[in-house]
Amino acid sequence: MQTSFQPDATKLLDIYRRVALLHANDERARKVILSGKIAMVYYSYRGQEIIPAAMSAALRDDDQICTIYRGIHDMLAKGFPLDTLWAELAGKSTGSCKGKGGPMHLTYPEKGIMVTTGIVGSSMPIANGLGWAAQLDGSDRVAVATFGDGASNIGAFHESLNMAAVWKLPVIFLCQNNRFAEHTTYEAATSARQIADRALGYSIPGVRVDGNDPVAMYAVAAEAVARARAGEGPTLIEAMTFRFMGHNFGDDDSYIPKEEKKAAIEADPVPIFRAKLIADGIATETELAAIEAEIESQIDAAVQFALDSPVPDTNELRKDVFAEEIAA
Amino acid sequence: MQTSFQPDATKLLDIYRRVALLHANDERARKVILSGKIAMVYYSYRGQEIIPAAMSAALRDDDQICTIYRGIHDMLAKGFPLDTLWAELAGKSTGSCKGKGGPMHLTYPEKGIMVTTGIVGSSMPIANGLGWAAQLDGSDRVAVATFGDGASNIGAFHESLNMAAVWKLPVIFLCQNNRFAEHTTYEAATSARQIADRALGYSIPGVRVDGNDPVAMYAVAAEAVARARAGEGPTLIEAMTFRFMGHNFGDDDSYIPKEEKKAAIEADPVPIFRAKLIADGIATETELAAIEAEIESQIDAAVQFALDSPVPDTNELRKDVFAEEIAA
Amino acid sequence: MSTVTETAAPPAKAPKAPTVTILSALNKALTDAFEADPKVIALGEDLADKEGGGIAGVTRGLSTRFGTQRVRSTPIAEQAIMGAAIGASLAGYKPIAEIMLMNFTTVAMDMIVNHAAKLRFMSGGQTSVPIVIRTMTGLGFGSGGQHCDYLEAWFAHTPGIKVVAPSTPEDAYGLLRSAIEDPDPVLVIENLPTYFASVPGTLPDTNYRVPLGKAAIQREGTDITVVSYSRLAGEARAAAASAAERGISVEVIDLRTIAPWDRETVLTSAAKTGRVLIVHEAVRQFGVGAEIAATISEELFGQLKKPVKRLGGAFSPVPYSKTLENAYAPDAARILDAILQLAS
Amino acid sequence: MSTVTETAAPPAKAPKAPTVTILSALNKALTDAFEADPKVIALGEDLADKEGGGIAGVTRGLSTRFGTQRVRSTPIAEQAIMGAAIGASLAGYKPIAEIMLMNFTTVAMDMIVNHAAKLRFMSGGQTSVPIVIRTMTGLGFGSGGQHCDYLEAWFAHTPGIKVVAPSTPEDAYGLLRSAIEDPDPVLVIENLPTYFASVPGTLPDTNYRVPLGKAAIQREGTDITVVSYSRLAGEARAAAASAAERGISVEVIDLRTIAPWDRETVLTSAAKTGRVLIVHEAVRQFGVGAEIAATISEELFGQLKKPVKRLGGAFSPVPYSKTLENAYAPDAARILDAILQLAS
Ligand SMILES: Cc1ncc(C[n+]2csc(CCOP(=O)(O)OP(=O)(O)O)c2C)c(N)n1
Ligand SMILES: Cc1ncc(C[n+]2csc(CCOP(=O)(O)OP(=O)(O)O)c2C)c(N)n1
Ligand SMILES: [Mg+2]
Ligand SMILES: [Mg+2]
Repeated sequence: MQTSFQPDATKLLDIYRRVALLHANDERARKVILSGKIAMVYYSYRGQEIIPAAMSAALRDDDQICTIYRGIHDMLAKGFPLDTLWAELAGKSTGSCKGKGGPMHLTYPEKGIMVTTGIVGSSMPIANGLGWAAQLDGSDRVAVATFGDGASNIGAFHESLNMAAVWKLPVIFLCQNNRFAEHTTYEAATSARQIADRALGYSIPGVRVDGNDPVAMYAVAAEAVARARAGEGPTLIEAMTFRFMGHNFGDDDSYIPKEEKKAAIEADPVPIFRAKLIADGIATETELAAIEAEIESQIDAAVQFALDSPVPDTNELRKDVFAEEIAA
Repeated sequence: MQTSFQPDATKLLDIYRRVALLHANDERARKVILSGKIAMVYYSYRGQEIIPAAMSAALRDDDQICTIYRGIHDMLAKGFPLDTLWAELAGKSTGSCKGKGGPMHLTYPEKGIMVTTGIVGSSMPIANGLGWAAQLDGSDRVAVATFGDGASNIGAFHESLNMAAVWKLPVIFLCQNNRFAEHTTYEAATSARQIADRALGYSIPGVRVDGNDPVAMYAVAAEAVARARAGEGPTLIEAMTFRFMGHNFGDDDSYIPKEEKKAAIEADPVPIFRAKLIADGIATETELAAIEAEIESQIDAAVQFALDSPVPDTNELRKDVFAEEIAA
Repeated sequence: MSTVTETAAPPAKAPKAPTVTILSALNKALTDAFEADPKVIALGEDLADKEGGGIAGVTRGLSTRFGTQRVRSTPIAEQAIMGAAIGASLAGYKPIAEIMLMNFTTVAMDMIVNHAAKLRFMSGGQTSVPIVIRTMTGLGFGSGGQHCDYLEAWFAHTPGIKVVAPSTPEDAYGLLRSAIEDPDPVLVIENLPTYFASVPGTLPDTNYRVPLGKAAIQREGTDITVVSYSRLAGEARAAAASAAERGISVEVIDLRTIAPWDRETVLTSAAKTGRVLIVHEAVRQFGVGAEIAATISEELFGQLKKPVKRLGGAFSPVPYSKTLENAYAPDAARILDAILQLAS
Repeated sequence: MSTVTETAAPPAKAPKAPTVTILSALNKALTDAFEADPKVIALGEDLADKEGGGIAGVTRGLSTRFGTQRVRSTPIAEQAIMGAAIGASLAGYKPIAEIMLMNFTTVAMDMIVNHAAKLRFMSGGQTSVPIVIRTMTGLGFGSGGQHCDYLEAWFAHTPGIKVVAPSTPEDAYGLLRSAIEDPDPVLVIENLPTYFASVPGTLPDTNYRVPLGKAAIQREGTDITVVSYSRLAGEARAAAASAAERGISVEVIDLRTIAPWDRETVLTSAAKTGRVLIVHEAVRQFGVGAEIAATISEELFGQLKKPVKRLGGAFSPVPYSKTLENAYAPDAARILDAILQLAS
């Protein structure tokens, strides 16, 4: 790993800002659901914050991503505005998708958040098209497809990596390996010793990295982005992590071995990262507390905005099916 | 490669009998089409005879195969009877599929020829089910899925190899790499340096072998079968070969570099194998000529049987859609 | 979960007024089928008990009782799931493949349509594919555009595969048992929102069957025929009850089997009432209702009092916002309105 | 191949009585679209000239003229093909994806149905997918059960995607140009057996368009309306000619766009003749004809002289044997029989 991809203090603080936002927003989302104020299907990413925070810190606004149902962390890290995010979660007309998409289909093209899919594996084929468009535009922008360990076993993964490799597309395939697919363990479903091994079958770089380590994760992400921008083609990144809250909200995670979960939560990357920033003198407790307080008040405002916003009119069912509205 | 998998003289003669049958039947098929006596879509396998001949020599009658549109060589090698084969090609009621299936869907369960598919990649997922059934039966029979180099880029390939590896299924994935997929070269579509490399992504053995070398091909096939019978799971075999006649009958193969084709045809594995048998004293010219003459007369009879057979009655459209005939 | 203990306990011993759910009926149907025939096997994502016995618990208990060789959790790979089911059926087994949600059949259509539905015909009857595909769908939980489509018309249009969709626990049991015993592929469409509704009664015993291809007249009537299936059959029953209060006698037919559908029962009722309403959650345009309406209009030409009416889902993807989701599919109120119009 | 030289040579200079084919019309439509808009791109298996310019030559010449970045041959990976088209369209391009044969859409249904057709709606209109999916089908070459299905009803039932199926060179040109310019996904169904038939005429010029959603009255008549599309529209025209000799005046409507279909033109004609026959190669049950028949029967209740009749493909996979293949789909003779019955 070239040292040039090591994050400096400013970069680390940038990453932490994103991590703090992701962390706070997940905590809030689960509180809001419990409060009954907003009902939604929710796939907590608690524990996986470092991965998209570091990845996004290596991206530009014009870089694009395709993410999945468990993707709010990817999107917030990429710059999805809180108010329209929360309004969409609440199914309000002020939501980014006018309340039509919801948590599994959040979209915000201005920040390159092009597709959120609820279909396992389907973020990848579409990211290739974004990469092809970048080639055609002669732009050095890149596309990132995020997906899980379970998704690495579906056909779309294979077709996408092969096409991206043959066409040398500027696409980064970011696998967030949290060791479970719904209730199925990695070992029960995935034959590869590590998902990164599959890169050999496409003659592209495959890297397994500790996705909870901001420095390592940033270095790997930045290098993959550099390769893509340079026209050297795709990279498969396998970022190791863990989801603390089970598959989705309400999931009794009895299927997760107690010790495994306990160990993972004790290694919660967020407080560790925070402590390290202070220990390394990159930020003071006061500075970080200020950042976090700021974030909390932004989330307060966003939630309130969502709750105060109007629901969509039912004639929205006839709009956006096609460009032309369907006659009543 | 253990020497125990080396074919002895008897085995080599067995393989040659199959090769001679495959070779003669392909030559005949193209003659018959040109004669106008039988019209059919035909995908010549000329040049690929050694692969299924050696593979089948390592199989038992109760072992099963799923093959593809370019699969008549696989089927003849596995024991598909000539008369019902030719009758099916001619679309006659005496065909194995009563004329309903045709060249792309030939089926003959008695010899384990379970599925012939016209869909690229689709032989593989079904072969897994045959392997699962063998496990459930407590039988040591195996299943073989044949497919081409182009098929190694479609989703079904990936899903099948992963499931077979995780379930340790007795399935052999036999890729006949003839370096072209329709008019597309291996390099233009396939990112792997060699398809065998993809085995690593499933933690299974992947072997590239000269599919035109009967000794090497048999050894690899026999070892894969032994592993499968022993419950050690699947193997990916990449057998290198070439198709002399283009993708399908009538294909002007201008897209194939002249030298490449010339070199391949000069290395025609059939005459080379034949000459070697004689040179090594395994058979005499007279013996082989006798085998070939015998085959020719069998094919004569089969073609005649097909031509003399009746066409199916149109009420066949209502039969075999379901077990119960559909009312007129 | 309660459904499982219910299934375990013999109805007789069940605590006071026993109730059943579609989920418990499906679970018992599977358990009884595994008991009855060692060739019955099952596979799907998170199907075995170690993985929770299915996301809704339909298969809960099966792997513990019958082993993980017969009841297998799979990778997320629907083509491989369907292929394994097809292959095992070719070798003499009766696999039950679960495609968790109906929208996920879209990644397995080749296996289902080009292979499962065609192999018997293309092999001239030498092979057959006696599989069951269990899949689930249904809006109402805010899961949005990719988790609650109603694609039954695609499969009904496909020769070689049958399609059933139960709306009661008895039918869920009886249809699933018949589907498993059927010699050909059967798609069983389960409706998520109706899984858990407890209705009084006990679970059918192991001999109970509902024949494929036979509709159920769930309520007799003389003025109007309402044809439906799955969740909306329940809404139709509710609408029929309100209509009765208004003095309108509605006959409610639950198709139960969508393909092949029960022409005789539907045409007899339509001939009797002369007024027909067809209702489903699937998009109305080019939906199942079109075939039924076209057939009735052709067969009963000149005998109908009113044109055949169809209600279906909106012509749009399923929306997320509760307001829009509620407006998407017909409900008892909209069915009643249509009944009143037809009656006028 | 002749179609290509035709395309290259300006009609004016064409050798004596010029003829055109659907294939040459499609090729010119693509060429003109690439000329007109640098955002138009194409991808598919064997699409570029190095790989033969498409198995039938529809895209021949494009990659040579516009480069292999805009005209890309792909691996055999229909999900990846559709995904690349969708992604590029989200980034402002107008991709034309070729799915070689309609049966192969079965491996890409998730991309087409869950994504291409839904992204505009699910994103609340923030994104759109202005792609064209060109696909080909058609029996007649003994390719058997997996190479000539007619799946248009599946897509017509799917909100968010349009479906067209030309039966003449002019329409092939005009519909394809309109499809490429349309802001939403359009499935263009090409019919293999009709590709090569030469008809007198010259290829349309670059401004020629056929609007989506508008049917063509290809022959005016007063006694019977025949509604069809694709290859069977030609068979319907032939049947109408023979009917005319028997003194029966048949109006032949080619839908051209299957979804959204032209209700107005069809209903106006049906109201005029009072006798309607709908014909397609797709399986009759739950086919496109069902929606049209149901709509006509509802809208023109009491005004029809005869029940709406439907002819479709047999309820079976497409068979191999020529005898069976010939019996599978309606032809001019069977259409004529149906016309005579309706006229009686
Ligand atoms: C094609 C398809 N099959 C099944 C599902 C149901 N499903 C949703 S999430 C999920 C597990 C995915 O696991 P993984 O890829 O590891 O991602 P994670 O949820 O762990 O982030 C499954 C099976 C789906 N959405 N799409
Ligand atoms: C899913 C699918 N896509 C496309 C096709 C069309 N097609 C038939 S054969 C073929 C080439 C296959 O090449 P390969 O896998 O190398 O096998 P080979 O023909 O060389 O034996 C293609 C693209 C198909 N049959 N199925
Ligand atoms: Mg996971
Ligand atoms: Mg090949």
